[in-house]
Amino acid sequence: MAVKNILESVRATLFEEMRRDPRVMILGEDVGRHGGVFNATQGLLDEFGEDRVVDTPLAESSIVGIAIGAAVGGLLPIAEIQFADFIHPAVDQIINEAAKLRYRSNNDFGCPIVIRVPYGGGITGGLYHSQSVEALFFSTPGLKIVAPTTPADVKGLLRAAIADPDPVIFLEHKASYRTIKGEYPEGDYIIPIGGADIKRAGTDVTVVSYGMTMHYAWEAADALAQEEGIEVELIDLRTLLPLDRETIIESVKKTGKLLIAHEDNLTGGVGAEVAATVAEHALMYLDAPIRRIAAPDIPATPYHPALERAMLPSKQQIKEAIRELARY
Amino acid sequence: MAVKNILESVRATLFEEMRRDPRVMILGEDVGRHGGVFNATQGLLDEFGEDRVVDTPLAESSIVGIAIGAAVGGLLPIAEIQFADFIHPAVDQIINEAAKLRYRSNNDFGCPIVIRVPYGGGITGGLYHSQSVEALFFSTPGLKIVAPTTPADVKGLLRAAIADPDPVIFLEHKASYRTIKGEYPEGDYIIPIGGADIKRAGTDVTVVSYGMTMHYAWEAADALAQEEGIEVELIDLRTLLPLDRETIIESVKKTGKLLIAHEDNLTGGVGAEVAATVAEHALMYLDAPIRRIAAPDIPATPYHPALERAMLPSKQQIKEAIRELARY
Amino acid sequence: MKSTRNEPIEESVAGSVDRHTPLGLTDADVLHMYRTMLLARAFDDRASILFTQGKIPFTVTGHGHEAAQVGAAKCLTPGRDWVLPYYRDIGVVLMLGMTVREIMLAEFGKAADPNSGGRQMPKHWGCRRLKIMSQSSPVATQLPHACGLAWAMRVNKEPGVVWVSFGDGVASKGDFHEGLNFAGIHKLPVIFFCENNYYAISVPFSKQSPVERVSDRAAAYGMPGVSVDGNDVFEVYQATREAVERALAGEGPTLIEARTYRIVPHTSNDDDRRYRSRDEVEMWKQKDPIRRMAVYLKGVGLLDDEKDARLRAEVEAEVREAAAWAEAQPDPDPATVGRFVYAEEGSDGVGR
Amino acid sequence: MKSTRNEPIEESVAGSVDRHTPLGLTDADVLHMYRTMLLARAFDDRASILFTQGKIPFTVTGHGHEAAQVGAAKCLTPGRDWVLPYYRDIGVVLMLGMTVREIMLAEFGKAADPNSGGRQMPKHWGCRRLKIMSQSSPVATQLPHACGLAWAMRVNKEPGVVWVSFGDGVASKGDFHEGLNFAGIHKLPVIFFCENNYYAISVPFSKQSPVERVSDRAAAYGMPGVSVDGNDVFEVYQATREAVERALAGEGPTLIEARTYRIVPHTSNDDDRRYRSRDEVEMWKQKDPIRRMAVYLKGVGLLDDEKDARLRAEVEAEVREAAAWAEAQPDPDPATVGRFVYAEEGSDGVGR
Ligand SMILES: Cc1ncc(C[n+]2csc(CCOP(=O)(O)OP(=O)(O)O)c2C)c(N)n1
Ligand SMILES: Cc1ncc(C[n+]2csc(CCOP(=O)(O)OP(=O)(O)O)c2C)c(N)n1
Ligand SMILES: [Mg+2]
Ligand SMILES: [Mg+2]
Repeated sequence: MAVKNILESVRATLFEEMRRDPRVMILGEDVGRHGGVFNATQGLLDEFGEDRVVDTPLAESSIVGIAIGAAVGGLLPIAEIQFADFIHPAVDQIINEAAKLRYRSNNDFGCPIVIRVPYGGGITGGLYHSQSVEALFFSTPGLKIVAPTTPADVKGLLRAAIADPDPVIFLEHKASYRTIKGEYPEGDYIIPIGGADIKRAGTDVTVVSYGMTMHYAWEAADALAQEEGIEVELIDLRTLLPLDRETIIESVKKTGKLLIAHEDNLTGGVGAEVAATVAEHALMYLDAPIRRIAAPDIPATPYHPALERAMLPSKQQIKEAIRELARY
Repeated sequence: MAVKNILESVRATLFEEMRRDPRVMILGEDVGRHGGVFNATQGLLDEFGEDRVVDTPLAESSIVGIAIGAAVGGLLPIAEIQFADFIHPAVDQIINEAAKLRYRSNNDFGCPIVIRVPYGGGITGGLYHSQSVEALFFSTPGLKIVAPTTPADVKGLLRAAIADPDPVIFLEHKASYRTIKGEYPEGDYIIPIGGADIKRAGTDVTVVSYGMTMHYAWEAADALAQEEGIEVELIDLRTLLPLDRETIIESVKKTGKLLIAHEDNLTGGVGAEVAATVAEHALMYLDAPIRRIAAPDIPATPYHPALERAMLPSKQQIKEAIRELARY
Repeated sequence: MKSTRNEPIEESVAGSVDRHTPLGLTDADVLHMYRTMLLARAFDDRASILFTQGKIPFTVTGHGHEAAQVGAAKCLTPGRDWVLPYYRDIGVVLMLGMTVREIMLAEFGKAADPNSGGRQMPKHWGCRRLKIMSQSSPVATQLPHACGLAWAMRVNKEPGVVWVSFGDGVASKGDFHEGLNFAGIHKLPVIFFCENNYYAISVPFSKQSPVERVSDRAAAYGMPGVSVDGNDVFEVYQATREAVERALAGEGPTLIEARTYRIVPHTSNDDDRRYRSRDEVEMWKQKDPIRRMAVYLKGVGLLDDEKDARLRAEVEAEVREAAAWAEAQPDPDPATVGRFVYAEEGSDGVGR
Repeated sequence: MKSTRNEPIEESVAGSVDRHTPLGLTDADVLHMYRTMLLARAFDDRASILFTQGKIPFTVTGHGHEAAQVGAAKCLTPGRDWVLPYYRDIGVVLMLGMTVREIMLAEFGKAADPNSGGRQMPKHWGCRRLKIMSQSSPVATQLPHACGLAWAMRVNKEPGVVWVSFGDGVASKGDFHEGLNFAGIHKLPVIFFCENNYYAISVPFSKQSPVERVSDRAAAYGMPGVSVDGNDVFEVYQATREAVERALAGEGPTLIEARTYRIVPHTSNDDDRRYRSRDEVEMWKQKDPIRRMAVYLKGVGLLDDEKDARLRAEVEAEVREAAAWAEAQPDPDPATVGRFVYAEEGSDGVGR
């Protein structure tokens, strides 16, 4: 198997899918001639031409709106929003249109679009090139939200997203693009949307995470196992919506301890729903209060690295929280 | 004291505030000559003129954007979004601009705007005239979200919102406009933003709610006290953001049982954060699993009354859940 | 193409000059168009009565827009063209082949309503069979959809045009700009059809637009803009046909403004006395497009009072029958409220 | 006002005709403008070096836009007018009175950066003292803000104009449309200043716009639109001054397009060889507005090589000194990361 980083996995999967199915198209800012500001679409224009790789004007609402129309017209559009921070002008098209099209038409129309969204901090991007936007869409039935963390998950879930008959927001953590490497499965590898992945089995503490934070949690868990014999069960949500409640509940029933860690800010984050789910369906199995680690409730990651570090959840924080839970 | 309904309270407060402070202005669709599609601004244009009561074009992003600029220019704008369902085009201006202006400028600029938003179902408004949008903004530090339920709370909190140096989303439940009546306090009555209100003290079960659902919970609680001697402590959140975590935690420490009820759909709703807060900070006081009653995870309230009823949380549901918790 | 305000009926349609034959319209065509206008009006009158009777919770109608709608829709080819009509466009969907019974089902929000199965307000059109894309309430969002549909048709080498309509209020919105801009850049076969009735609910056109005509905005998007008397079915037909021909010839989009008037309140919830004078409304009632069409047809000998009365009785009966029938149809089953949030297993998958 | 593409330098500024005096600009004015252009350029050159040295994580510069910026800003009155400059506009903020040291603090994201205290990327301007409204990264949002500021000035009977700038890419966005529309309807004293450098990152103007000039869009908003050679400081000055005069006279907004070129990559993260030819960039380097201004000043006898060298050495020294100074200033205190999400107790309350 080839080893690729996250970015290479995105790009390779796009190539494969566009070769496989002529209905797949890409649209967004700088996705064509430039190949995308992160290079995720490099080479696609040359191979697939201007009909299928569209450099749009700087106008996010229409990028998603055009994708919706093209999907109804029979194509399988993948819209790129250059940075998650710029998805807000498209919220109406995403929430009121894409997510409601099937429901409002009583299944007469569907909306098979994928919206690729580079997100997250840790790249000195400041307030507007670092945001986590999953909470913004997490309360939207009709949408699916996917946030893969490994190159294999990227391939499997991007293929599933493209094949999905409903709109999927595909979150790519920018800090992982070049730092996270792993095996890139060949061929028809696909991962169904909707299932969390147990990245590490364990009996002492359940840790639920996703995105870059999942990698920090993974490192923390491995270190704690080696250094202190604490066995963490690490659940990578991978799909945020629909949430795989069963896997979480089953794990907590086993461990009795729950830590949720994500980079998005605390209040109203995905972690709240995970905690609520357990407090409803596995409360009597809990041996300790649920813990959440998240960014503080500030508008976004500030620019200066000293401020950015103070804001983002760290491996160290996660390690300490796990340790406290294990000892509780 | 005069008795007013919710709508009359909104209107009367707007009159008082505009008389009191010449900086207060109103802008939005149909707010002037028409007086608003719900009549909330009727008469204002006549008294305060076109400088202060502005019929805008049909363009929500600019309604909020203009309000932001006017606020920086020294006015105190109240923007009306005609229905919550149409706030989505303004999400960029609200989340990326209004909510971040103070933080990004390191306190050099503030954004004292109020966004009045009629929301909620139960008025046969169908998918796009019934939405609850609080979850959409609930993960946005820098914003405040207020959702008063009684005419007195409306006055007190609308005055506080106008006086607030930061952007406030002021949610008015449409189904309450004419159905909920109560005393309208004269004079300088004001309620600080950020505090929940214990609408009913009790020892058996804590019920946390807001909006129309709070009224159903109130009726359910009164009925249960009378019929079955179950004493509910009913917390009306009133302010959703910042969330008054202390009041919730204190109450649960006393009752050991928690039900959260809201009309917004379950996943990612305000109720998730309330549940998570208790699971973190009062877990060991809980004598029963936390319960949530919310709309099912569907895109919004369908139009036909039979479907709408099937979707909205009811007094009966709340009553049963309280009873089950009390007996747990 | 005239771009002035509508003239009084007498001047513009009196006399007996045949205007339809030169446009390629047969006598049968214009009679069918007239009948469809009558049907739309009769339907909307009935809907208003059903609302007053408390039989339906809400309605929105196209009173006054019938010529604009029927004239434009006559240029479309059902099954070939994608159509994105807005909530006033009963005349459009009737021309495309949606039946009175079907529309009446939506009015009652019945389970069998083909538009939404009772999930959306009435007149929120959508019907795959007729290539009517499902419409929401938030306005202007459909303009970028029209561009996406046109892109797909181009890529898939499918013939046809995309026709999308909207009110004057919509010309203020960001999505209007973004949609027309994209269509202009790529010369997409889209016809942007604005039914300018001079009000967005209560806000008069002068408070929405710094320019006199919606069509004045077309130049900003490198496309032709035409304003027509929207109460004159032939002016609308001619402008739309030219736009369809341009689109089919690969010459790109057109913005058409049909200047008309809503002679009733905005919806069943509205009271228009708050924001406009009775004189103004009366003045426009004199220009009622249905009256104008009748005067024309009589002038050219295609209609007489007796035939007119028969037609009106016919459509009235059709509408009454449909209302009674629809009222008796099953309501949506509350148990279905959770269905089709996502595609269901075993449904026909992608694209549906 | 010419509206053609920029001419080669030789034709447009050679000779020794005095162009500034007739415009009411003194010799001191034009020398100050030239010095500010040099300062902006020197600053941006230094910022690029600091990035290459790894001393700052990112930079974005105004290389090539200096004439447009300085010519426009010369028409503004600091403290009276509200200004909403975009990330390339170092020339504008220098003219308004932001100091090189202050800007350098932002480049390093230092605690004392007056724009954001190191919270935003550099060049994201904001300074209440200078009436520069805080700017974000999402583009176009500032256009409605400009309208709101103008509304407040009108209501409060404060004299002055609102000047808001943006790139050609922004003309595609919904907020551009909504902002210009509102300003047009109410004849607000706003100057919309577009620095058209023919690219939105890599997307060429032809893929963003169906019309040749951004100013072609002004008519849709009932306002004058002018295109000027953005590399000619006097053309920009004249057009802006006229717009300011119109605005002050209550005649409403103007859309100005200054046609220029970014002679460097989009930002320090960009590689422009991916999307444009070296020939094209070279061609535009020949039209460098600073060279053109120098040629002009020499032509009219206000500058010679020696004085030019002295000025350049001066600004270079100023920029170097500021960089060294700023680098040594305190970083933001991590403990402050949670401050000013909301107004703090005891702060000066509403409006701040
Ligand atoms: C985005 C959005 N904002 C507000 C509304 C509420 N609303 C419904 S119709 C309407 C006026 C539309 O006017 P116009 O476009 O002129 O169409 P008309 O009804 O006059 O035919 C408004 C404001 C809406 N549907 N969508
Ligand atoms: C809403 C939004 N989408 C995308 C971006 C990313 N982005 C930053 S600058 C830019 C191009 C801007 O081009 P233009 O307006 O022409 O200004 P220029 O940089 O050429 O001066 C883009 C796409 C953004 N900042 N905001
Ligand atoms: Mg209208
Ligand atoms: Mg540009």
